Amino acid sequence: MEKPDEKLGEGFLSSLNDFVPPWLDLRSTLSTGFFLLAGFIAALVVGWILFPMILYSKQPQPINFNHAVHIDEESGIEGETETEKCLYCHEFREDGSFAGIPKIDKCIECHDDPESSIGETLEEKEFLQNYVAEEKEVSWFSYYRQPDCVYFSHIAHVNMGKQECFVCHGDHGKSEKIPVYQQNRLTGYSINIWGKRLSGWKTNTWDRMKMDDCAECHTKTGHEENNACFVCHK
Amino acid sequence: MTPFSFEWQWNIEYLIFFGLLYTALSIVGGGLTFVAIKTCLQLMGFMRERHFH
Amino acid sequence: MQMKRRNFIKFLVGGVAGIQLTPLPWKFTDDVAIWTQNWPWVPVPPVGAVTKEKTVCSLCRGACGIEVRKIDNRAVKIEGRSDYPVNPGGICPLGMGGLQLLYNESIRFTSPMKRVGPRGSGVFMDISWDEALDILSGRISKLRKKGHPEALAAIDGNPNESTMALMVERLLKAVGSPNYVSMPSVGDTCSMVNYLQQGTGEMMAYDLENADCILSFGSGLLEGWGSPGRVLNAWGLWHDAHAKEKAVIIQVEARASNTASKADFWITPKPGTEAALALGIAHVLIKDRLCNVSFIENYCFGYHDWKSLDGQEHKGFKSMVLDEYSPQQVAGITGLQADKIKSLAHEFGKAKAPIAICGKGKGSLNGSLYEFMAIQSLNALVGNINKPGGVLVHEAMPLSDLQKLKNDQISLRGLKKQRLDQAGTSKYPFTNSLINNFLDAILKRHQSPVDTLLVFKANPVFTLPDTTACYKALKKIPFIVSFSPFKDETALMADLILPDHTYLEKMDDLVCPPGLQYPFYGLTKSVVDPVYNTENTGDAIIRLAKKIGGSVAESFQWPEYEDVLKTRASGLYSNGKGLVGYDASHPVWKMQKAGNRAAPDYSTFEEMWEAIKTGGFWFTAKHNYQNYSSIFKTPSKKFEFFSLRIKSAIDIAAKQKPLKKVLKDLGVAKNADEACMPHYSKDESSQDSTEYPLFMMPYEMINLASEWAPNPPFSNKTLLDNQLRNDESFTDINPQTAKANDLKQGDRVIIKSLAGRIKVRVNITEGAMPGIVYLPLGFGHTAYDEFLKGKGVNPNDIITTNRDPVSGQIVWWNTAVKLIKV
Amino acid sequence: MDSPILPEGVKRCSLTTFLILLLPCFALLAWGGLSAVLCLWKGLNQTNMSNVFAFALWIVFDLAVIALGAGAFFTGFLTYIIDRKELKNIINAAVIIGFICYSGAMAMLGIDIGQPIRGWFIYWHANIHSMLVEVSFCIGCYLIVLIIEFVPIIFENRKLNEIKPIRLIGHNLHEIMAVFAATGAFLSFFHQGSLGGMFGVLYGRPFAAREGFYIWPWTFFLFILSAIACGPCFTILCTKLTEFISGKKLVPDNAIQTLAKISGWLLSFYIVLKIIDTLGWIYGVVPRAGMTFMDFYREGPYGVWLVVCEILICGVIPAVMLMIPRIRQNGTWLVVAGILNCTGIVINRFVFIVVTLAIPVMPFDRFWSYVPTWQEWGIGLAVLGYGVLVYALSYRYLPVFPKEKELNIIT
Amino acid sequence: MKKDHGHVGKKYGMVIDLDKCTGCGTCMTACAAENNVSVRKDESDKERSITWIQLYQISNGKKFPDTRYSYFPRPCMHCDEDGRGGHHPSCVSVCVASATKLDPHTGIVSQIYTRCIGCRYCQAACPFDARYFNWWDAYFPKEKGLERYLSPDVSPRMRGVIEKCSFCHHRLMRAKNQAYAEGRREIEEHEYITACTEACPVQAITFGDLNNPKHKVHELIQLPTAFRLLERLNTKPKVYYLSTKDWVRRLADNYRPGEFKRLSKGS
Repeated sequence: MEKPDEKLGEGFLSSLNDFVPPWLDLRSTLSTGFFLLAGFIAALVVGWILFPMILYSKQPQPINFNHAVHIDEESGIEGETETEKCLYCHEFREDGSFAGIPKIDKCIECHDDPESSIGETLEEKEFLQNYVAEEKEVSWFSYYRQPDCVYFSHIAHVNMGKQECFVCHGDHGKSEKIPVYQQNRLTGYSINIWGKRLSGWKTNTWDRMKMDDCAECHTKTGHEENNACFVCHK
Repeated sequence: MTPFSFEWQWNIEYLIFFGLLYTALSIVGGGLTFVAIKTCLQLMGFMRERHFH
Repeated sequence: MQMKRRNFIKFLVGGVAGIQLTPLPWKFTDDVAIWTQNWPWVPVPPVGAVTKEKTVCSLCRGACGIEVRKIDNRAVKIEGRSDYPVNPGGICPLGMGGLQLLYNESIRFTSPMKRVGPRGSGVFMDISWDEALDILSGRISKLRKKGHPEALAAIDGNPNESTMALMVERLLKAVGSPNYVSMPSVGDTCSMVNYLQQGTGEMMAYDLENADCILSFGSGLLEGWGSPGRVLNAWGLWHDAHAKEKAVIIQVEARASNTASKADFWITPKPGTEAALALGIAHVLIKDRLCNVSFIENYCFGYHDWKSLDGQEHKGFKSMVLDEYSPQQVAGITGLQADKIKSLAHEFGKAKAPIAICGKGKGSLNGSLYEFMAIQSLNALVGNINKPGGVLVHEAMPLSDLQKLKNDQISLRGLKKQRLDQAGTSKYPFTNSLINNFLDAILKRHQSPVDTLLVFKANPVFTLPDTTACYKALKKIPFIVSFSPFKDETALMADLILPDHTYLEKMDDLVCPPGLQYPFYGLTKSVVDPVYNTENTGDAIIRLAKKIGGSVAESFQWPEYEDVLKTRASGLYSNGKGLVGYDASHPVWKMQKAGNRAAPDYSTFEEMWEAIKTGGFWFTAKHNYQNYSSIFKTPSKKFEFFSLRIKSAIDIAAKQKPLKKVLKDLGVAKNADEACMPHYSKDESSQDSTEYPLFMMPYEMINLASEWAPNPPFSNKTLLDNQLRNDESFTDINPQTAKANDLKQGDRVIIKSLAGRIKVRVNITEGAMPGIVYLPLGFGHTAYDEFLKGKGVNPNDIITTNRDPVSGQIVWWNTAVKLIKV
Repeated sequence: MDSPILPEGVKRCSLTTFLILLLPCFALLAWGGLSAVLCLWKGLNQTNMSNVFAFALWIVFDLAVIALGAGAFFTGFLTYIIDRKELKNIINAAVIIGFICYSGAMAMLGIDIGQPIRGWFIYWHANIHSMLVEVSFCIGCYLIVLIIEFVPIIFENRKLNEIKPIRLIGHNLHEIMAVFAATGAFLSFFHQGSLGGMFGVLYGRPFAAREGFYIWPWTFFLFILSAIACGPCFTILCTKLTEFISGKKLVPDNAIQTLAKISGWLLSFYIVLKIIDTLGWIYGVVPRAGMTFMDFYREGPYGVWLVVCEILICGVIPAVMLMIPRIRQNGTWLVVAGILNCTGIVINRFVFIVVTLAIPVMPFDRFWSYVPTWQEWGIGLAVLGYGVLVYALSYRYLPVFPKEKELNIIT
Repeated sequence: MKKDHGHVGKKYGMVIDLDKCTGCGTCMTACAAENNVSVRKDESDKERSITWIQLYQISNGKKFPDTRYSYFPRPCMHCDEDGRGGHHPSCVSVCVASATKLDPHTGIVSQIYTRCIGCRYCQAACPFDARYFNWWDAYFPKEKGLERYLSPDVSPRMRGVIEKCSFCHHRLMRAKNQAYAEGRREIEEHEYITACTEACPVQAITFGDLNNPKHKVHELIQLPTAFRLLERLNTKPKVYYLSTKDWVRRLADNYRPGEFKRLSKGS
């Protein structure tokens, strides 16, 4: 009980006592305050720093993909608009469904010769060697895959709704390095869907892709009828 | 549900229902806060505690 | 101490307050909720590109067109297809559930296997295809070396007309065994009737869609008879609210089946007396002049009494019917009212295009020869043969023959041995194979005359009446090889498994679906890559033959099975009338009636073959109506009420033994003249009425697979809980029967016959005829997985097999039984 | 052994005896705990509920328990709002019983729903048209209120009361208890009514359905009435049972008599309305649905005896008994009347739930039967065990009955 | 019915011709296959097995040989708002978590499995027993590999939630996607039909927009033989039945003595 520094503190306290009204029990108030605050701060650390670290697993993509190079004005995919360029690889099938991350066949359309690379990066050579040459699919992690219960029609948004890709995907299409894939251990959601900003504040449309965000946009753009449950749920 | 939820509708039914709910919750919450503050003040000696018995 | 605890509590209070201001509690609450929405053990079907593959369903012989929806290489749904002639869009519930047979690993063989456990235990060991074929070819070669090639036998469930059946038969012949036994089917009886009465051994071709009166003798039009997709579609046409003239459907059946319930008239003769009813109707048709006199007089034989070349007087159909089958007499036999028979005959006789159709239930099991003849005679009486809306007569499918067999000395000697089943002898002069005789022959001898049995697309241990006998016989056979892709009861008894692909993984042909009114050739294809290490049995046979070597290998010179199919199909091309494309707005039955003039939609054989491979079908809608002077190939060149072929068979046999003995061997109870005509005679088994006062009728349901293919689990959803409850199936009995046996709804009861006993529960229903005990076919599997195994009982277990006269086929529709309350 | 924490000046049995007496409760809780684990781990297939009997034993328990727990809010209402001073002697018991009933019901609901982890969706994604949402909100809030009402009683424990902050919180809470009691009364009022509405609005189920006026305010008030008619009786029964077991007089007669009298009048009022309601239903809703009264009482175990039992034997008779002072002043008759009263309301809740679902509406549908599994009984009875345990602990360690000392002077 | 940009909203509905229906069960199988409905070992436990469309066998109750059976295929009725009292469908108004809703633009009653908390109040509310609770987790054991036929169009359900017929809503979305790919906003009548409609081998089921006079269903529901189940409960089903048989029609609702009006003179 009797620790030296506490004694020291006691001396300090007693000197302080001169300045406070006599009915205020300074010692017990301060000690109570100290422990309350300690608990409070510890909780903040746990909640804001430790918890997210534990919650998300990190998986690097099997190989880097440079989006910027592929849509480069000079050397990249040709196209009048950005959307058109995106759609070159992330295409629509005939039935209107969205192909998502392209299969290796799509890559081979351009990178047809495993021996000769188009660019000069080491990554491309590696890609040609490991995947193109063997016609092996790259096991990409998808940052934007919605859970199984969600039906999302890209064509309705891109072709009919004239939405730009960045509205939901941000500047992913201009990135030179694809980020590490972070997955929520509990839900299996990618951090890009919900988790980038734990505070819940959202500054960009692509910060979060939960149901409320979809609905918010539908409402804003006058498509409230698309907030009917079955439009997005299956 | 709060008025910030997209499912919220600004109509009379919602206002009555959630109005009553939040009123009840605020009364309860208010009562608890009152007791908490009062207790704190009493503990710190700002207020005299009344004695029962 | 006190202080510490209090401080800790303060710390906790601060922590609890603080944690509220972090995302932890809120996100955690949300995330665990999301976790429940994405439970890792709930499957997530992978997304992918949607494609659709067209093929033909071959779960039964119906050959309905199907379209398989795929996600990448995964089949996810089977749908009917509308660009297909047989079934415009609809299929049956079993076909709909086909993917559960493709993807259910617990009911499939995933690789060739050899038995390691005791027989029937289902314990096998994976082996390679080469090893498996080596084992079998070694065994066959050994038999041949020993000079007993006939000890190789095959039970084949492939339809007689199919290329696979030819392949199997060819293999046996090449090896040198006559013992090729096919599973009985209604086709056997139909083609026998057509052979005897019309001279061609073709299938019945009913122009149902154009008919306006259907008199069905127990045919389960709604229970899966014929091509289910086609017949059900016809049913829809008949009942279309917009149709100008609705067809009248008359169902003759002793049970309120769906067909009977939905028919316009439901007639309930005692089971087994249908022939008498048909002849009773014939009596009224003749007497009330409702016959087509010109057809009868010009194109029929044996209607009137006649005199043979040897001067002997013979009774004709007319006088036999008039003498013995008056409505009153028939009423006595069938238990119907005479007036009802009369009005029924008038309904039939006055229709413009009436058809009397035969084939009980799904029509997968054989029928009774004389009954079918009597029914076909009705069609002849009203002259509705080879006319639109009638029974059409076709030439054989224009498929090419395979190259001639090469036989060495061993095989020639083997082929000279008598068939074990005595088919084709004077006892069964018109029958191709008799599986029950075959099994009897094995049972009777001390040592099995069959050394190696090959089983193709058949599950006799389950589907044959009197399963116990079958099981015993199979147990005696030293070596059984199953080519089944499924772990069926028979396959579990096998020593070697050479698993076939399932129908969605293989190419095979389907020829002439039962009842269809136009020549049709269907081709299945591999819509998904084979899921397991299986092989098309056609290819396996070719490889096997090559391994056996010698003349056997020479008989199978094709590189692969598709070449065999192509060889056969080349005849379709040279026939020059067929179409491989189809426009749903011109159904074949309309095209045919309108006198189709369309030229073939291909110009070379290769083009035709490719079109068949993608589309899955070839058909011809050109038909030569009437043309009576040349279609009948009987000795009299006419439709024969009195079959001269039976007569000559009797005459020939009578040269060696007394006529009485001949008739007795044939199983005919009447005199020699009547033996040549359709007639009714009381069944032998119906005599033991004190010990076994009731009759058991097995029946078939459209939503319960009762043939070789197992039941897809989806169908279990469609079964009512008074058909199956937990693991118990029900017997339908009339309240009267229930009362007489002191039974209440749901009671458990033992049904006992001479062949065995089974335990079921009782469903009391007015849909059952008093005195009859009904049991559905398709329950009571002892193989497969929990969706099928041990559910209900198999009526085949207690069927006492009698023999149908002349054909020698099994009589499965009236087993004398008794009920014992449990 | 635990004497320092027992209330002052009262006699309690030894801790060992106490624990032995509570053994059945622990057994029930263990049984219930096992059942709960099974139901949560494996799912509701552990029960015999089905697509036909979507609501079953647990909901019957829930509704019954909530009706019986109505004593808390109603006594609170009488004590704090109407200011019936004599009821202060029984209010603690009423609050504890209420707390037990509501928390038990909530716990049972937590297991009853298929996705307990998503239970908060009711609050977050509420469909305000659903009566069950109203019920959940009110029960949820009211449970908070009950906890607030219960806490000062706990804080009155001798040992706890020595700690200053706790004592202060307890006192301060007590001081503004009227506010909470009023809120509680308001909330309970709504959910008791909504519970009736919950079934009245099932217009696809003619057995339960009421229309227009007959849902609001009729059924609504009918349910409130029935709850406040039996709640006080249940409180009386519980105190009587405590008195019987402890062999002491705990509550002055005037408190009991006030409650019994009010209960009697409310019950008689309720029963009159219920009879009118039944007649209105027989001649209104039922024929409109194309059915007859007897269609609902023909099948299986559901005969007309249910109606007779609910309205006559367990309605009219206890109502009359409780209204006549001479009868209700007799301890035995009071208990009999109380039991009948509570039974009647429980039957009413049972009928509203099980018969509603058991009677097929489609003419070609058939009757199904339902027998609960041991898991269902386990959880239902665990609430009983939990209740007895909490009540016994409270009685032992807390000054539940303020007059106990006065009425039982230890000599 | 809601006006949407000046034109009447869609109201998808179904007409089932009971005289044509043969009780074959293909609709049930097709539905289960289309919608990833789990099949359990014991499907004879009808109280707990899941059948979004269910065949009810009915009988005219007469003695042999006058007995007749017929069938009522019963999908979800997709009840509508009541014009009179403004009811929502009986299940929708009771759902606590807004997991089931009536879409005014299609008339389809949705069921969101991930929202459902499994309270089963909607089951209690539905007089047609069209709602099914997942008493077990979906049964697709790994060793069987049956999950390989699952369609990605419909999300498999977890245990503890309600599921029901959705009028194959995903087929509507599929048709819309196809239309969008072809640059159309509207879809044709034949482009969106349910799996059961498509599968019915006797064409007893017709599906379409009840509000659209060009659709066949619109014409069929005007027929004198058209009726609905339990019409007097006023749940406004969007599933209609056709039958000329009085005994069948009589079983569609609870009639009091003398109340039923015969359509034909015969039985």
